[in-house]
Amino acid sequence: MGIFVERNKLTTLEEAAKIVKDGDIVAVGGGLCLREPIAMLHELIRQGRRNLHIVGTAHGFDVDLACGGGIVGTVEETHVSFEQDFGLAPNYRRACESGAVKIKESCCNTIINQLRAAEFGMPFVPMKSIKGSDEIRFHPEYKEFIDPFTGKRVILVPALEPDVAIIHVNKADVHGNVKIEPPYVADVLFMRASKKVIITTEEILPEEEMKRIGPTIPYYEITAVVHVPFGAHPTSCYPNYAYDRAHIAEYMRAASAGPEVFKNNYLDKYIFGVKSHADYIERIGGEAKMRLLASWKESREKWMELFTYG
Amino acid sequence: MGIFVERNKLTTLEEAAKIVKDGDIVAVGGGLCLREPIAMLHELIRQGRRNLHIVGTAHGFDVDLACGGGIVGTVEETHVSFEQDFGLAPNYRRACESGAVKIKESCCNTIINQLRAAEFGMPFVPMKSIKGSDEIRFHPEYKEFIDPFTGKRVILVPALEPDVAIIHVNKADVHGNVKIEPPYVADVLFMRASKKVIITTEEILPEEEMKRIGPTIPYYEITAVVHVPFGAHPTSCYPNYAYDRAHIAEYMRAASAGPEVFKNNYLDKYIFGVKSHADYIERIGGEAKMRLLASWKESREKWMELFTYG
Amino acid sequence: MVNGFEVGIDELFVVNVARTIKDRSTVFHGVSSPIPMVATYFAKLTHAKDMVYFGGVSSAVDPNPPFLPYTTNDWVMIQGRTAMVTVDKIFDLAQRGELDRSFFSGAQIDKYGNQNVSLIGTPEKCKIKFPGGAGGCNLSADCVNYTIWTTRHRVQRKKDRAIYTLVEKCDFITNIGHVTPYGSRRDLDLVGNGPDWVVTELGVFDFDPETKVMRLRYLYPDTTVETILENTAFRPVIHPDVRIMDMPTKEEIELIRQIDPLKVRQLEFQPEELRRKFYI
Amino acid sequence: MVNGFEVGIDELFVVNVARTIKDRSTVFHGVSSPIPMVATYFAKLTHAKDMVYFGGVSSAVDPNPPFLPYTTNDWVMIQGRTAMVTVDKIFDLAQRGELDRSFFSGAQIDKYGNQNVSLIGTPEKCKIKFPGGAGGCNLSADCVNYTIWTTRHRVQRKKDRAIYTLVEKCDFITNIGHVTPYGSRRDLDLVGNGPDWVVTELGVFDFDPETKVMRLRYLYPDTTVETILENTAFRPVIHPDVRIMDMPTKEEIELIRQIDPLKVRQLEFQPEELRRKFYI
Repeated sequence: MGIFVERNKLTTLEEAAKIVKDGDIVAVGGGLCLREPIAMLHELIRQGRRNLHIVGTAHGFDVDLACGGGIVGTVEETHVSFEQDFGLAPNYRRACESGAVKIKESCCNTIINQLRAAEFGMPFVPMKSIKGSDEIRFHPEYKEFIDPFTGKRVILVPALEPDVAIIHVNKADVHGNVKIEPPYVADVLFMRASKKVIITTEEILPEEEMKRIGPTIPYYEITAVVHVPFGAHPTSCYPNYAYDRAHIAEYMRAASAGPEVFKNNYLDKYIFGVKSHADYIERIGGEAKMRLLASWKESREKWMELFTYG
Repeated sequence: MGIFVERNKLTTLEEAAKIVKDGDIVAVGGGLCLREPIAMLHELIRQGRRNLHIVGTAHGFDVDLACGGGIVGTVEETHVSFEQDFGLAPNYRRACESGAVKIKESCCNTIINQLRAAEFGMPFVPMKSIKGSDEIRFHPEYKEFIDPFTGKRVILVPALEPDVAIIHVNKADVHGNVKIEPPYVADVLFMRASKKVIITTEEILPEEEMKRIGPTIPYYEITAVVHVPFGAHPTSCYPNYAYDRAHIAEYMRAASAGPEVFKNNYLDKYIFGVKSHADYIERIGGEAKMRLLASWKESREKWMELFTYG
Repeated sequence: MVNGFEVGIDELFVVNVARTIKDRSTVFHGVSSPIPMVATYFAKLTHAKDMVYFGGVSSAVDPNPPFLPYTTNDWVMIQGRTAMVTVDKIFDLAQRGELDRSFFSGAQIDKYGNQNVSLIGTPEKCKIKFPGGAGGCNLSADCVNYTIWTTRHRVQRKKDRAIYTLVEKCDFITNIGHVTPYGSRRDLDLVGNGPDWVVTELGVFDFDPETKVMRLRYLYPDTTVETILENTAFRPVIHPDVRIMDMPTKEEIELIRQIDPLKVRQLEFQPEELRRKFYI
Repeated sequence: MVNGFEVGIDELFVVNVARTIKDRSTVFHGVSSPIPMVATYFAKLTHAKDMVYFGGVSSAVDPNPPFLPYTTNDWVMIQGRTAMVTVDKIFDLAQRGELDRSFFSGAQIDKYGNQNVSLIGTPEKCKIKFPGGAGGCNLSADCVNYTIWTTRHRVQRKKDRAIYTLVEKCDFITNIGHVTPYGSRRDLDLVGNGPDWVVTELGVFDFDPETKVMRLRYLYPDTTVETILENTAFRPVIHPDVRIMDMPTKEEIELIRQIDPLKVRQLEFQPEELRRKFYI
């Protein structure tokens, strides 16, 4: 919710991050190991944002990093892990188990339909599921209701309108027209349901070129545009790069060793100690690394190798 | 609602039309002068289908023809006219004013959200509008409700699940994967919300080619596929053809002159008296006409001419 | 003979409707809306360049149509666009309170701005069927504001009766104005603020802030308060400072002629109205 | 030494899960589901060629991934697809009653098939946090049926306690089985029919039609009813005709190895379980 008509929305990570306020409900784009807005999370961690209420579906690196970086107050995701690859999310678990973050866990279709309600201007929508699950214990706001059309029990879930969505995309123009490659995960929903939308983009296109290819989301939904090549690293942003499994392995070693090690070996090294996103890219391996991560398209074998290195 | 996995769904107009039963709720695709499934309506008229409950948003030629052809029992559209071009819809008005069809008029966002409810498996959704309008007099099924989250008045509208959607599309493969050019109007919603979906298509693509361009709707939503080039005539199916204004003018002359003239001068000539859709195309001007209607892309002047002839 | 550049009633009317559009706003026109179609595109090209322009139900964002067509759902209306959305997204904007303006009309328009586009009679026994409101019932409730227009303000005097478009009370309310028999907009918890301008071929109205009754603000060079009163079945509020509307510039009129070579802007007028000419 | 073609527990397990999939059905596997990921693609290539195959949250329809990856939301999983949908469309199918099967697991699984993927403790005071159910709470309610799988059936005996996965009662119910403290599926007006198969590394279960308690149907060549009872915290129903499961063919196992060169199918197993081999 919010209409943005400025002709040039191009700004810096630093300025764009200021749109996110302490305590905001923040929709974090991408999911699991795909197209998460990591550069923007770095900036929010650097700026010391606090008590963010993070919403999303099935996520991993982003939420774990945000928890480890100390910017999270509430987690309203449906799943946080590194899947079959590295398993449980160390910072996230610690934050939940220490009480540092409030757990408001949800389920994918519930979140999706709460976002849809916000997108559609509906105050709530009915769901046939949820009943019988203890997930209602995370959500005292849900209302039980008898559907007047069928007499059956449904759960009314309220519209979920994030204050800000932060989304990494493939292409954008300075007006804010956005092109995303599938899978969209919940990103299109996030952009339409949120009051403000900050995008980081791999590439800035001329407006005429964007018109030609047809934007996934039109400019008026977008608040700010930041040009951040490799802005999703170490998650993937295909076709540009696969996920950086070696980097995530390094992350996992630091995160699993406890908060102090994580601070010293990861946050200081890759977030607090870097001068810019370009500097970050240098630290994680620079051009050689980015070439390696782009090698997935060369052959099945090269692609498989990216799943085994690290 | 309905999952269709048959590998080859290709059939004839005659067979496909049998999927539509007397009394069915039928979603008719396209809208106003664009991509309406006219060839399928011809077949339903020829087969003498009765008492159909037609749903849609803003329509014109299709609904007027269906009313004139005697197949309609209830109209749940939001608008039926020939717009600024030819104005009021003669057969539709006669049918409403004589009581031959039941008027269940609705509004675009209401219909859209009722279809969404069906698509999403929700029994109903809340709307903030409708209140204050006499459109509730067409819809005793709506329920007033106080939103428990905000305390405000909303209207609960039930899911609308058509028995069959009939949609004309640009491209399909025999498996049922469908490609539509924008604007989609409500067609994608119709295909997802309806129990069965019959499509007529300008073109049949090899499955590999369809994969390459990416279907708008995947095969499992589609019940039957009929190859009918010019199947939307006299409405437009861009990029193949613009609307046939001269033909619509002829139609309007017949329809405005009363039911007998309409039967003799239009239905007999173009529907009951034709042997096949190819025969119909011959009668309306054959290849020369279709070339003319494709001439819109040659220049602005050619395109404008198509809006003035007839 | 009058000297000067000739302006048709249709062109002046388009300008009046365009003036209700603000820059940096979101604007949509519906079906069967030739004048709003021309006015919206005209505004986008002139004083409202940063408008988010939804060019009808074909639902292109900021199209640049090569000409304006006779039907709103034609590929003409998606040419030169910035983006496509599906039409439901426009209705979503409205229910979210983010669609700033649309345009509605009616065979009957009452003093509170309610409009009848549905029928005379009842749903069960319909005497006269109008085309239906398309998106009007929802959008008239949801849009931040909307413009009412009609080119049929002038009463039609038949042998035995007078047929008014501007009536005391609509036989059937399709699109809602400020006050309905079901209550006011506030009573009904509606999203939008209702119609703020009414443009007719005889004058331009807003609504009295107190009574919510239509209030005369501007006249054409060839109309008077008496013209309005004669042709209106209810007693409109007369603004203390009623004046003749400002004339557009020559350049504006030339632009209208350029974007609308098929003259869709004239389709809604009775032939005798089109004889009305103004000079700048 | 045993003669014959060697089959790993991981491969046999994949086949057991694949056998719960019917041809011409709609099937989706969620996140963190390596075995269902392999099993579903395997079924699509063998006995369920007309399955509508949603390959994980990347939500491609009928993909042909060049290999199976370590994360379900990777471009690998959208290669060779027939179509893309957005993931919400899969959940819609489910709530409409049209998603025939999915696959769920849990750190705790109780006798009625309820699963805990959320936490030990309470939402306010969480002792152990699990990853969360992703789509499981909704889909376990909505899917026509679903398969429960776990590779951790075997009890872990620690110094002071025994940790069971198959428990009498879950500490927290994330995904619902047949009967919950809130009522049965019928009481709750749920869309789906609940879990119909439970595949573990020790056996294969369905549910007793009367009591809705897990019922042992098949054993591995190296497990017995006693193995099951020792490793299960509740008393499962024992089907009168419990038998050793049928072995897959050599061709089937070779196909699994071909589609899963990264051996994601092994990731869920404890190293000692992977030593279990079978011969055909």
